[in-house]
Amino acid sequence: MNSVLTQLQPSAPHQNRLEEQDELDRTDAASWGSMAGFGNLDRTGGVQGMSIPRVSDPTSFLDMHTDNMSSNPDAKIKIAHGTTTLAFKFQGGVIVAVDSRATAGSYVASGTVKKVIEINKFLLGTMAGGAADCQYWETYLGMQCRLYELRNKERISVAAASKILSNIVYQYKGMGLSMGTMVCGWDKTGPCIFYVDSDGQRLKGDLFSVGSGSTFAYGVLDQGYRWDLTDEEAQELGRRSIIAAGHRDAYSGNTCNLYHVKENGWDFIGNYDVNELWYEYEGKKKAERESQNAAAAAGASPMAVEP
Amino acid sequence: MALYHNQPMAHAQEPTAAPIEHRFNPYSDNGGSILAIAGTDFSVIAGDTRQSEGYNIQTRYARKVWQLTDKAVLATNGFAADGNNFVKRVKQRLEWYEHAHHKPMGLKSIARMIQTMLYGKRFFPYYVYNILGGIEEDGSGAVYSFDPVGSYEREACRAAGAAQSLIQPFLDNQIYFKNQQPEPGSQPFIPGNLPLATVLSLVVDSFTSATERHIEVGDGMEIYIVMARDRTTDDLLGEGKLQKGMEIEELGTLGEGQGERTFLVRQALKRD
Amino acid sequence: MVSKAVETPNAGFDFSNYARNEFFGQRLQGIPKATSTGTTIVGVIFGGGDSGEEPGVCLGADTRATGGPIVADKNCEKIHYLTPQIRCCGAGTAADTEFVTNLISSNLELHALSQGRPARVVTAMTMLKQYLFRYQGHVGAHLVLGGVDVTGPQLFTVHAHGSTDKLPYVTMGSGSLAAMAVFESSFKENMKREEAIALVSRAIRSGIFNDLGSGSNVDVAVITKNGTENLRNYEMPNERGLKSRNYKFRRGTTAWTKESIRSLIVSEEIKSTSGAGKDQGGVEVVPVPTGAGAGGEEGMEIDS
Amino acid sequence: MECAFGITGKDYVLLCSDMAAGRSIIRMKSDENKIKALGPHLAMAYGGEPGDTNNFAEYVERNMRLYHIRNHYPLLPASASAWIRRTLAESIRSRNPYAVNLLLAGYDTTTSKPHLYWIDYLGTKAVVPYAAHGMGVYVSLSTMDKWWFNDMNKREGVEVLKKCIDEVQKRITVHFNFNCILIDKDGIHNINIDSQDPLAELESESKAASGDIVVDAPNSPLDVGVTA
Amino acid sequence: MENNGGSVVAMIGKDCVAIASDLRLGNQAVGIASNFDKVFPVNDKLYYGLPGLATDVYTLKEHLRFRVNMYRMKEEREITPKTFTHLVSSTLYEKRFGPFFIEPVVAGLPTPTELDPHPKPFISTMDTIGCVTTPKDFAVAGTAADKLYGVAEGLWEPDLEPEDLFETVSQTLLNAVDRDALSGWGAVVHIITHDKVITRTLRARMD
Repeated sequence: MNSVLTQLQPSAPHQNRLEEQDELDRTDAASWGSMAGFGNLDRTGGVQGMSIPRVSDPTSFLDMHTDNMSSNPDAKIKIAHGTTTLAFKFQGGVIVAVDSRATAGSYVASGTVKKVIEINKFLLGTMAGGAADCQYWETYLGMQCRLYELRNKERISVAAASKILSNIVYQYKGMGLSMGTMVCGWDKTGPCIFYVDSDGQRLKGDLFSVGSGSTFAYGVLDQGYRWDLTDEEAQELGRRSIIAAGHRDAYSGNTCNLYHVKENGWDFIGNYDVNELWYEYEGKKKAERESQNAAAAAGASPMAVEP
Repeated sequence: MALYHNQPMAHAQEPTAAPIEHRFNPYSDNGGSILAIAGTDFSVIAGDTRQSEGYNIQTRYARKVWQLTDKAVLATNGFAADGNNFVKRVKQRLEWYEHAHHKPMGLKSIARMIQTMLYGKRFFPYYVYNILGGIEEDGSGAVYSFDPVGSYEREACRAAGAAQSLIQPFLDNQIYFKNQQPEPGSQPFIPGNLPLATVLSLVVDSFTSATERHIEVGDGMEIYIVMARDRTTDDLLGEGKLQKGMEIEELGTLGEGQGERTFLVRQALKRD
Repeated sequence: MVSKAVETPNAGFDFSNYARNEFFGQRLQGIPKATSTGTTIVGVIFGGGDSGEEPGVCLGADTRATGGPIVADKNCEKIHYLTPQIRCCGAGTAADTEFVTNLISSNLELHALSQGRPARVVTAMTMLKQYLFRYQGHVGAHLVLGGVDVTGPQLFTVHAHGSTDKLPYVTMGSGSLAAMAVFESSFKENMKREEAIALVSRAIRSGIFNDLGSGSNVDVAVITKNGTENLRNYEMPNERGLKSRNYKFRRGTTAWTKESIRSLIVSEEIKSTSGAGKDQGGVEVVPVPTGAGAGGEEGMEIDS
Repeated sequence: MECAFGITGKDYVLLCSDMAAGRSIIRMKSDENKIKALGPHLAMAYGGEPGDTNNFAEYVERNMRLYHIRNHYPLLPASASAWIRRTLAESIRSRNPYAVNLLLAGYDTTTSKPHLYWIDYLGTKAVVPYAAHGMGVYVSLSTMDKWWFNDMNKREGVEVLKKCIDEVQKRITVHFNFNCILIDKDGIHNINIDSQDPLAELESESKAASGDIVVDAPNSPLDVGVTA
Repeated sequence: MENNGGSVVAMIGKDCVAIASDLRLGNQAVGIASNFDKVFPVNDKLYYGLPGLATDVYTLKEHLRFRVNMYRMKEEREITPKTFTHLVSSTLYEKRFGPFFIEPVVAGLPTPTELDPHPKPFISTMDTIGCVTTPKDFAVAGTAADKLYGVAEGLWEPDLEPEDLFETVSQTLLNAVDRDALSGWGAVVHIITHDKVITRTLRARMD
């Protein structure tokens, strides 16, 4: 109970998996008594074994019935995906910007998804890949971080938090979890970003973008990024990059949520409609051009692209 | 307990006792559709009552919407067997909770519990789309929607099931006023504060439209209306407030009751 | 260099896209699903014997066409014309039933002209089965063929692979079991015409209500040696009621960025008439007597 | 693994392509020219299945040349794009299709407008102000979305192109060398996109040429510039 | 179909018809062009839309242009909406076993003739192999077809005047394509009346 390992670890997810097939079989504290209603968490706050189908190959079973790894797009059980998320460090802290679209096949299942998960006042996690995987494990991470605080009387570092998450998902490697997340925060070492995915990869870095639209976000982000951006410039760059990705990528868009992590915790900067901003940017571009032209006082005919 | 020796696949690939079908398929799709819309002090949760498989109607009356507590109603859609079982388990957990805490679980907590219950079967998912509607602690109407493995969010309206792609864009337009410019000089639209009568007629029209164009939707519909405590019921029970062919009944309180009231409106849909 | 894709081929199917689409199926996406008529179609022979009525054939069909689970057409026609006294109900791939019956109809017409007598139902049946057999079931037409010729009333089913049956009462399509249940329990030989229509429409209704692939209205056709009576939408048990709201938008609801108007009026000339004696204030009108034209619009004379 | 860009400006169009060629994981050549001049004011950047690419490019080039010889004037960009699209659309229906994606860039001397077409191996054609094929689609389209604007002058256009190339170099694991051309009213010009000031040469050339040499656009020789 | 995306909707009003399409041309998830109009005129009062695989849009459009011009030359009159529908239908069925990935939508106002002085507005749609349906209210096709069916079934009202029809068809299209990842990126609406054709580009979502 007190060993560091058991604290950092969920109580082994695979232990007794086959015996504990049925969550109803468990007459554990999680099901009734004072812990009733806390889902499949056990007394220590760990996760109890998840139910696995009694088949020889549960992974291919899952693959067959869900469109999880996009290996089987026609599967009945559609799990929401598609995303653009980004985070970068600069002199003023960390900017986290995400879109809000979730798609099931080509159907836009939601345009109001919160893809930034507020783990605690100093930690943010982003959501790309399976929505449930990110939501669930990052909420769980929030609990672990709180436990850490209670045990150690100090906030957990971003590195340690991301490591907990990474260790959890690594144990499920190959089972079909799909998650690409950035754990962002501010700790003793200053602003910090870790990229963690369901393969178990965990990378520390200054600038990341994750999701189907990430390449488009990079295209704007890289070209506008400097360490010494002002807060406003940095926020604008984050926003602009999400708009760029929302525009080009069919599976990203709707709105942009923007967060800024500073020394005393994160601030929610705002929620912006991708479309309204896109028209605003186009309008600005045109207006700038016109004022330039007016300055040059040269009446050039606009280039017409063939209808 | 060690980090590395416990490879997940090691367990999974062990031969099991019972002979296993080569392609084990425990899922079916039973059609139908559900939707929920939240108002300022009420919440409407509706579903059709047809249950089908392939081109066959299994029953013209299968419930998809369930009253959980005095302020929470859950609609399930997808694979009916999973759905029914899931509702049963949710109810059981709610019962346990009430025994332990001597109060019914709040809506927000039910939503979180549903997430953990769904995610507990992440590797053997319930093929169920859930929508939870009801009244929040603060008296506002709320709708929570879930995917089969438990990701969820609170929304003002949501359609799910076979006809979700037919109904949802219609609701976007009529509930969220998407793509509509406000009249010059008037206030911008605020979604989520439509009067109950409007919401009800939109629900009815959504289902009649879906019945026209989707073969798996029809037979009848059940609309649950959860009202915050002390809210007037004149706009529902008043003379001539209900459309022709609608039947209404009030569902009694499940526990001691805190003033929330739940009504059930039934209406027939086309049966072809 | 002139394209094969743009040339008009002479006749028959054109396979020029086939190889490409095969490749699509593997690489890019599934082949889109064609509209199908999930359909209930039926036919019975009636009359003759001691009914005292003209023997004939009564055919029936529902009117729903589906693409997957979506209703593509709520009121389509599934009873196709072949000759004045032969009709054919189609189930299966909608385009195939449409084009196969059209083709055979035209061949029957030519046949009738060359032979100098109306084609028989068996001839139609043979033409259909030979055509369908040639395509080995790839032309997805499942048919109920009925008509009256010199040999009396005839009723057949033709399957997509080319097999046929000759029976006094038949059903086809996804609702065939529901409809056959009605026939098996209530079919009688030598029914009266009205009885036959009632039975057919009951069978179709059974398909409409119990089979998801069938729906909407009942179409009936009654063929006797005196001719064919087409009872299109004989019953309409599934009319959509009034919507509970009116969804007309306020003008100006939709934002648009660009408009171009192409006027189709090259020149316009307005001749002022006083229009049924209506006084148009401020306009001095010289009434033009229009007289009663082809329509002879009485009561529209102009005051002089 | 390839990458091509096209960008239109006020009175010119830029076309840029990587120069890698190889088999499987091996790069056999890093200075292969994958832009072909199809006429005095027309060129295309092509990529796709090795073998198909060169053969198709030459097939198009010869046909454009033939048209020029027969009619004494070259096919205008719009017509050329229609012909190329049709050729690809027919080829995809044949037993041996050309798997070639291309960007077609041209300058219409009759209207003094630049044209750019995005065409893929299926015969899909899009008329676009700027476009990319290959790796560039994923990382640099948004770069162009952000920095491209109407009626850019040459310097501005080259700036945008440099940003795109920079982005590719930064984010794509393979290293690319690029070659680049610019088509304007005077025809096709080679641009050294890697140099500090890619337009310097072109500008000094046109300064020197201004006044005395008028480029006879329609009949200028076909082997201008880029075809190796 | 899903390769390039795109959707078309047509609706009948009072002495008018409307046909509208989105403007997206995509390459799977990536948007390539936002100016890809899928609706083309046949003559003054007859338009048609071709949602589907973009290469087939061009090929079929050119093919139909050829066929309509031949018809015009042979018959010395304009083709009617109904005849045009059958022309498209048989063109598609000819390729029954190697279809074009296109689901055409036709919308037109037939010109009054002596036999039929008050012809009704006409719309029709076909599946990829040419099965015609001629609805009395609206016709939809493309990747957002199911969404369009739902919205149109809810919003359509009979006997709309041209300006009202514009609102209804625009709202239908915009809200449907917003729920479809593969359609959108702009929209254009054509309202065909007896004396003019109004074409409007909508301020649609660009994500």
